[in-house]
Amino acid sequence: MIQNILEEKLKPKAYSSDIPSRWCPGCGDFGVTNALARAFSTNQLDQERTVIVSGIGCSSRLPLWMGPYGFHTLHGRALPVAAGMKIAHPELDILVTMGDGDCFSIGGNHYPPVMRRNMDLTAIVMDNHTYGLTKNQCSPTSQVGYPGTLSPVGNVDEPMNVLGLAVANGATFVAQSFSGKPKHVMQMIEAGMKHRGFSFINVLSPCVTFNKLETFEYWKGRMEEVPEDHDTSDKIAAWKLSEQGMQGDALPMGILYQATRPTYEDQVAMVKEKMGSVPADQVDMEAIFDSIKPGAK
Amino acid sequence: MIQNILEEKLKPKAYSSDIPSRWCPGCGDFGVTNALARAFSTNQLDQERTVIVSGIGCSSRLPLWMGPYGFHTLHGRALPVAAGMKIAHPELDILVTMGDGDCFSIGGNHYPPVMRRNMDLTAIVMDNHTYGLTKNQCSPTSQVGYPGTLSPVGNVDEPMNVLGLAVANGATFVAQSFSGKPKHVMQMIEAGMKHRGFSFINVLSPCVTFNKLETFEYWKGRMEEVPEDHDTSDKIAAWKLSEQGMQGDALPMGILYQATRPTYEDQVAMVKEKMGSVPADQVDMEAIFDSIKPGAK
Amino acid sequence: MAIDITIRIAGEGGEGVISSGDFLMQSAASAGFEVMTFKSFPAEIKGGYALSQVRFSDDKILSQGDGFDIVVCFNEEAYQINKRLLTPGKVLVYDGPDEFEIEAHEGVACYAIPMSHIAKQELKAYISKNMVAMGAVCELFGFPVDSLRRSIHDKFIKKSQAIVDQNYAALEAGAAHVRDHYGKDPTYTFPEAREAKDVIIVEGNQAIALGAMAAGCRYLGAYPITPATSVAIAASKIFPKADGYVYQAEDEIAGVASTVGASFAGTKAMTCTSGPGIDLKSEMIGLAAMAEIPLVVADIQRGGPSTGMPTKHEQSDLFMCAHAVHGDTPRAVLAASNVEDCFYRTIDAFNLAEKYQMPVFLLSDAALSLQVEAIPRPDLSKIEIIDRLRYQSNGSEERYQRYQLTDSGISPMSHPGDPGGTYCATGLQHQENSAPRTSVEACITMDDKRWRKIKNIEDDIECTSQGPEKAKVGIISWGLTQNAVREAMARMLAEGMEVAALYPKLLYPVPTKAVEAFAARCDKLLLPEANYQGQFAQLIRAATGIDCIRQNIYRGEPFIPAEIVARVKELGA
Amino acid sequence: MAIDITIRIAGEGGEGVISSGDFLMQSAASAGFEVMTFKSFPAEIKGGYALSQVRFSDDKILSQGDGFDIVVCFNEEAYQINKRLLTPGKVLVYDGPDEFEIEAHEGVACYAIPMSHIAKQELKAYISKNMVAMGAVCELFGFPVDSLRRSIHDKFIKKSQAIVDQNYAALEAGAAHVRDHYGKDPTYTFPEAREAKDVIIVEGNQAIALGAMAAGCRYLGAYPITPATSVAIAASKIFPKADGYVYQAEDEIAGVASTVGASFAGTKAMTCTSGPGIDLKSEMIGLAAMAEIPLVVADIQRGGPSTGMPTKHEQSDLFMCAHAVHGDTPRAVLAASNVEDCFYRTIDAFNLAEKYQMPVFLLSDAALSLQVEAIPRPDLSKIEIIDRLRYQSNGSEERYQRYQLTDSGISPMSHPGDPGGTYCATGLQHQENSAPRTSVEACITMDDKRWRKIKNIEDDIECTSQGPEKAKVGIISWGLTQNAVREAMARMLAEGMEVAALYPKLLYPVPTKAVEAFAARCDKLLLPEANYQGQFAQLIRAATGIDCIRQNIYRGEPFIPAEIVARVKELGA
Ligand SMILES: Cc1ncc(C[n+]2csc(CCOP(=O)(O)OP(=O)(O)O)c2C)c(N)n1
Ligand SMILES: Cc1ncc(C[n+]2csc(CCOP(=O)(O)OP(=O)(O)O)c2C)c(N)n1
Ligand code: SF4
Ligand code: SF4
Ligand SMILES: [Mg+2]
Ligand SMILES: [Mg+2]
Repeated sequence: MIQNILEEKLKPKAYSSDIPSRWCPGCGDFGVTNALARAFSTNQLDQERTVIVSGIGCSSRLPLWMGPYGFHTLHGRALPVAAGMKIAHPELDILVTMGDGDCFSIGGNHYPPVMRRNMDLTAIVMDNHTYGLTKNQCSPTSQVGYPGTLSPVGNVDEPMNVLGLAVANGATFVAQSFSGKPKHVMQMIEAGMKHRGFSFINVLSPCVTFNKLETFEYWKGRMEEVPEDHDTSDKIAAWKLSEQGMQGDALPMGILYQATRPTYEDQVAMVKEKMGSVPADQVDMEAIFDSIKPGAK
Repeated sequence: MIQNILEEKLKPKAYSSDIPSRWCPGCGDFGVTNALARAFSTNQLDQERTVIVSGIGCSSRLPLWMGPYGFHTLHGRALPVAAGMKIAHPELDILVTMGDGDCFSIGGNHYPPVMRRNMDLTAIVMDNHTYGLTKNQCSPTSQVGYPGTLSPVGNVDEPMNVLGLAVANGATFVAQSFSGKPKHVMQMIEAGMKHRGFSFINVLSPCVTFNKLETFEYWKGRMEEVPEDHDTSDKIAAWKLSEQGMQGDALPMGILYQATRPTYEDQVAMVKEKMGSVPADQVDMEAIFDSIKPGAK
Repeated sequence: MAIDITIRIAGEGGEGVISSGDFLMQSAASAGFEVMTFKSFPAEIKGGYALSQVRFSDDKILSQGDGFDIVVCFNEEAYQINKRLLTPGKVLVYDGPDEFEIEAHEGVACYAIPMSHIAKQELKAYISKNMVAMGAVCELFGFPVDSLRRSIHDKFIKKSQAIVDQNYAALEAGAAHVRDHYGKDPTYTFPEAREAKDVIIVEGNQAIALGAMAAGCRYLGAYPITPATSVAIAASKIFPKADGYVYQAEDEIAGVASTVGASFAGTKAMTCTSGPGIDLKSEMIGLAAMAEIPLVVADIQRGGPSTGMPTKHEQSDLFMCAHAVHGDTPRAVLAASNVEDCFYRTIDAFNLAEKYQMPVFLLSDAALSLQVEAIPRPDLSKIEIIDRLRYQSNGSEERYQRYQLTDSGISPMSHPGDPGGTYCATGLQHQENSAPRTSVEACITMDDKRWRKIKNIEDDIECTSQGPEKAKVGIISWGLTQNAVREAMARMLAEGMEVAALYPKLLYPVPTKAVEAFAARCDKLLLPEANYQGQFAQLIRAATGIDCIRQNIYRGEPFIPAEIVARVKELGA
Repeated sequence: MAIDITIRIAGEGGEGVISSGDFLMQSAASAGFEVMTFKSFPAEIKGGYALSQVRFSDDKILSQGDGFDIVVCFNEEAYQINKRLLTPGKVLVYDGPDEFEIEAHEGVACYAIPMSHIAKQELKAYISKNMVAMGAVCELFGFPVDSLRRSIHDKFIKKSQAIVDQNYAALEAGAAHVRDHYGKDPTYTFPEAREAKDVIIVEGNQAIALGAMAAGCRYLGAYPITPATSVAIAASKIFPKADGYVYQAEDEIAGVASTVGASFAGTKAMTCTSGPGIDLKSEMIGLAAMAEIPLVVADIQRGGPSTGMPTKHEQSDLFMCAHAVHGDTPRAVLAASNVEDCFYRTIDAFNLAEKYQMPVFLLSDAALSLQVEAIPRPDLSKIEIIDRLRYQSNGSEERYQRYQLTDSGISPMSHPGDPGGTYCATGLQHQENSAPRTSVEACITMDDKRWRKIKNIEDDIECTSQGPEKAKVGIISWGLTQNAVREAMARMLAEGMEVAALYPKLLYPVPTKAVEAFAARCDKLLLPEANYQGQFAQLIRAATGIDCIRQNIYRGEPFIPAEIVARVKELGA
């Protein structure tokens, strides 16, 4: 019986909540959800010590359907919510799942600092090159000409090179995947979760309802595994690979960049140590009061 | 008499307002102000068709002391205010003057889109590697260890590579200067204003009151003119130069990157043309009503 | 014979519920009827219960009514949700008899139309299920099928003639089923089409964009958010025709910031959003107030708090619009109650913003945003448009005083490009020439100036009332709730009840004189509003001391006339 | 002899005005006196008129008083600004006789001390000008120079003994000048130093950080902004000593977002900011209300609107704190009136936030943020600390209901790491198990639940009053204004006037019972507050219908007791 329960825990299904998912049939985000559940299952993740934080968007509904603790926050604000959570509770495993509008448009002020600070978070963007939940406006990753509802003659903006910017902003793990290849997505998530420091995984994830151009088919033919000889420790090489992807017909799939440097949590621990930290409940308030008595130095 | 007035207009002094400036004596921002006035003067700028937009900070007080139209907006919001102004009034020359906290921290969601969209604005950051007006907190450009008042054991964050990020975000003119070399600042501003598209000029500008490390002296010894043979059309070369500057002892001075692509105003004009635009006051509202009559197609 | 029929179509989102309603509405309007729609669906893109309701009438339609006369249920969930409303005299049309079973409903005519079956088996196109249902409806109630066919043609001909034909076939299959099994329904019959009136068919949010255009607005900066996006979409289709532009900004802050920038430079400009967006925009709205820059902010309210219920009706952003933004920040708040109002109140909003050089909120809501009505074609020659007071240099050397202290508090404004008009706008406390200043005198004179401007703002916007000079109960309402009140009033006055109603358009500053005068007419005051806290009731009490009896609903749906009538009766009118 | 002396130091910012006041305060507190400071300076870093004032007394000091007894003017501007206050009995010490000329002031003892000259010429260190002035002050009024020397030593010894000696020399030079030219001033004399009381010397914002620490707060996420930054600075010096952290975020939104994240995960957490920051944070504050996450938000108010006057006093953020955030968003607002209050009200704020799992605002302001007082050392054993109600799994397989409907409306909360406690918090309308839901029933029950929680919140926070059971005038005040009222009350009661005062700490929800009971005691009610709109007066009227006579100032400075007394007298008490 106990054996059964344990075995049950190992299956991906055990990592779902009992809230039924509500995406359009065929939505690319299902692939990501399944990959996530499989990654959890493979690692026998303790879902009670794991939090999935998201913003607002179709994709950001993900934590509602998943078994771990979750926080479906506000549009664009998943990363800073996760940052505070991680600083205060470094013992938690925290994943952050976002949409492209969520992370790169309204949330665009929040990924650079967590990347630069190398917070130990795993961020997954379900990038469908559109705003799904608000019914099809251009996102920063939409192609030129994309028929967003607020672009009467089609998108006029160059799309954003999100992989290159992640490298430039200091993320220490930068990868791309495609929800049409759930096994690859799973591998990237596993690698990202294993990585100490900020992991950024951009998953191309078709919006079957609105994005009639970039379908599963379309992307399938355009994904290209990162070459074997690519040096993942070389920022410039990673940047070049990302720029090449912007041409549209050789979208890199795999790890573009990976590096090691102290995490923000390491820094926080160092600050506390330097300041002589004691456990939270053992603080000596009287000593603090003594230090501000009249005549105290 | 008229002759006198004209000649007067040519002098930099004519580009000041009658509001007395209120920076600490010796503040680096004076150098930027003077360079700006000289650039205006050299180009005999029509200050009645020019707007200087700023955020909030010591540096952002600049438009208050200058002669053109000005808008001292909110902390971090100078660029989107300027963007709307430029879209609605492409005939205006618009400069945007900001501080490092203003542009790169709270304003960090606003420079990527205007760079990517290549709006024809000239942005000048007075980068003192600290928050002057709020009395010395770390900014995204502060050095590791910098004694910001909210960093009890000194700054723990890697500083941001603002030049590299400007290139990565799609600015079509990226330069750096130093307020200890006002003539160079003036040259960069002139070149930036002449450039069609988004110009980003980072000016290292000492905060003599709080930043006791990065003084005029300190920076003077560390600035290095961009090499003659540097190819300003090469993004990767620009990126490398910027990374090299992050080592701290060869801060590039000059134009790192320059490119030509359509400005956002060009795109807006194209959209209007495609939609059969007429002048604002000649619109045929009746035709619009006709199009939504019952049975209209 | 005068008709007044409401058809509700209910089913799963994505099955053509909404488009069916739209076709019915379009064709009825073409056939010369008055129309008004009501729609409700979940925030998710697909699935979930969706409802589209169309009311048709010969006379002006005041509200969505109390419910429906005819309900068309596309699936069992729709039936389960609506069955309790099937009182005698109503008609049920449903996907039967095989898809699901229905209970016995006394006095209710029930028509089983195998919509799914016909679509799947006969037409081999499940997607045309809704057209089968519409065909049945036309046949049952004599709905003008020609105009329905015309609407369908116009919509689908862009795709292909084949698709048009497929839809025609589905219509015909539904009609045939009725002919074969039932014949005409005896209770409800549409009269012949008559000549179309001189109306335009407009959706709530579209009316805001049209009103803005008519007011001279040529810039809209916004970030998408339900249920406000469609204001921007409508504007994006018309502004660029007149040298204007709609800018999709990176976030709400940039949306409003760019709007303030455009207005500073001389272009009438607006932003639109819903509650969460106002939260984010509020700092910039305060800057517009301080720097005295005209700004129109349309807030299409949704269910709160927080992300709340993005597609649901609620009137709970009034407190925020009246009191958000730190400091003593002058502003005005207007609310639209129906589609026509969306047009005219938007113009009012621009007029107030321009006249007083300050931010003005225009409130609408999720239900009104989608409401479609055939409204009289606006007579542009009768609409007053106010522009900001402009500075004219007299050529002297005197420095321009942007914030000149005047009796009205209004100071002439210059735009970049104006000779002699240079100044630097700022959100810091300042003196007349715009230089920052925090002296005691500067604070007092400038605060006084900014508030002096709107001392008499109440006089700018008419506040209408209805009913006898003396009433037992007086109803004060705002926004969409006014529609339910209007219809309730029509019924109650017809019954001879002593009841009156006040219909404020300007909500804040509270129209104190109008409220006090109205209160003097009534023994009791009732204030129905769709929020928890009684927000307008509290603002009225704060401003006048008058305490209204409150009727608050917070269920994600608008008021219906019947509940207003019931409450007024309880109060003894 | 009991003393009560106020010394004002005025001059150009950057000339040591503020530090002189701090030294006087520190040394007076060490010498066993009660002390309270008041400071005011421009937002610019250097230059502009600055003022630092210290009140010394044997007894508890209630407010900053009506003005000064002794003014030390470092330059002519300072003299020009203060000269109209030089009424008979006051003392002027100034940088004379050569730097600038003074007018004749009847009954005012004027001492010309050539501070600049001595500093420049004798000491060759212009920077020690303020110490010359302090030396003169000590000598003139018998101020305990030993304790001043000690304070100077402790501050500067970190730099070098030479700097200490330079300051000593300046002190002595100033004293010598007085000895040579004037001797002791006859009007004001400090008594001997006595034993120091069991006090701590705390600045307003520092007290908030200490209160947070005592309440168990271990996380503060914020973005710098005047005048709130010093809360975060004080916290950054103590939180990390107890495994806590202060996070300087990239902007205000991230500051509060990270705080909500930390609190969700189980750490008591706060953010601090000033008005513009609340504007930006408001959306996230709404999320905390909807997702029911405890959150404390300290708002250190400054002069508004917009960027306004960052370093000036105003009480104009109350409307915002009560009503900002779209939707019907429950929250509470507390205000601190003095330094001790900053400590205890912060603890109250955490207790309410934790008890009700919702956002709680704590209001302070620019003047109070800088106010330094010697306050009784808090007795931690007497302070009640409330923690959130925690979920305890009973090990069964039942799914945890995060938003369980309870009688109190409060639902047990789990933290990541708690077995059996997984759920997904959301800002969408939801049902008990936290799944999003927009049914009519979900809306109603959940809105009711969230508001039910705080139905009796008034009972949690005592609302004190003062004065006779029946009074001609009752004064209701809040925040820093309460200090001026307390001192005014002491004077008026001493005069035998029939006046009472109510001192609410909880401002919103309005403590209706306390206000109504107080109103019943008083013939007239007066509500002085430092804002234009009469914000608390309006909230009280909205909640109770009671209309207070309003006394509003909006000049960037706090009330002084005399103007309250004058107004009460006008009202006939
Ligand atoms: C503050 C705020 N602004 C706007 C919205 C409306 N909104 C919800 S989701 C969304 C964008 C969705 O796009 P994306 O992030 O790419 O997610 P997707 O739906 O495509 O997965 C927007 C604009 C919101 N909920 N809150
Ligand atoms: C919304 C908001 N947040 C914070 C502030 C406070 N503030 C004013 S200036 C400033 C930073 C100044 O640093 P920087 O932009 O580098 O300009 P500098 O003063 O160094 O020139 C801050 C945090 C503000 N005015 N508004
Ligand atoms: S709208 Fe697009 S992104 Fe959203 S659920 Fe449907 S397919 Fe997925
Ligand atoms: S504080 Fe620094 S940046 Fe600000 S005016 Fe002074 S020197 Fe310049
Ligand atoms: Mg998307
Ligand atoms: Mg700076």
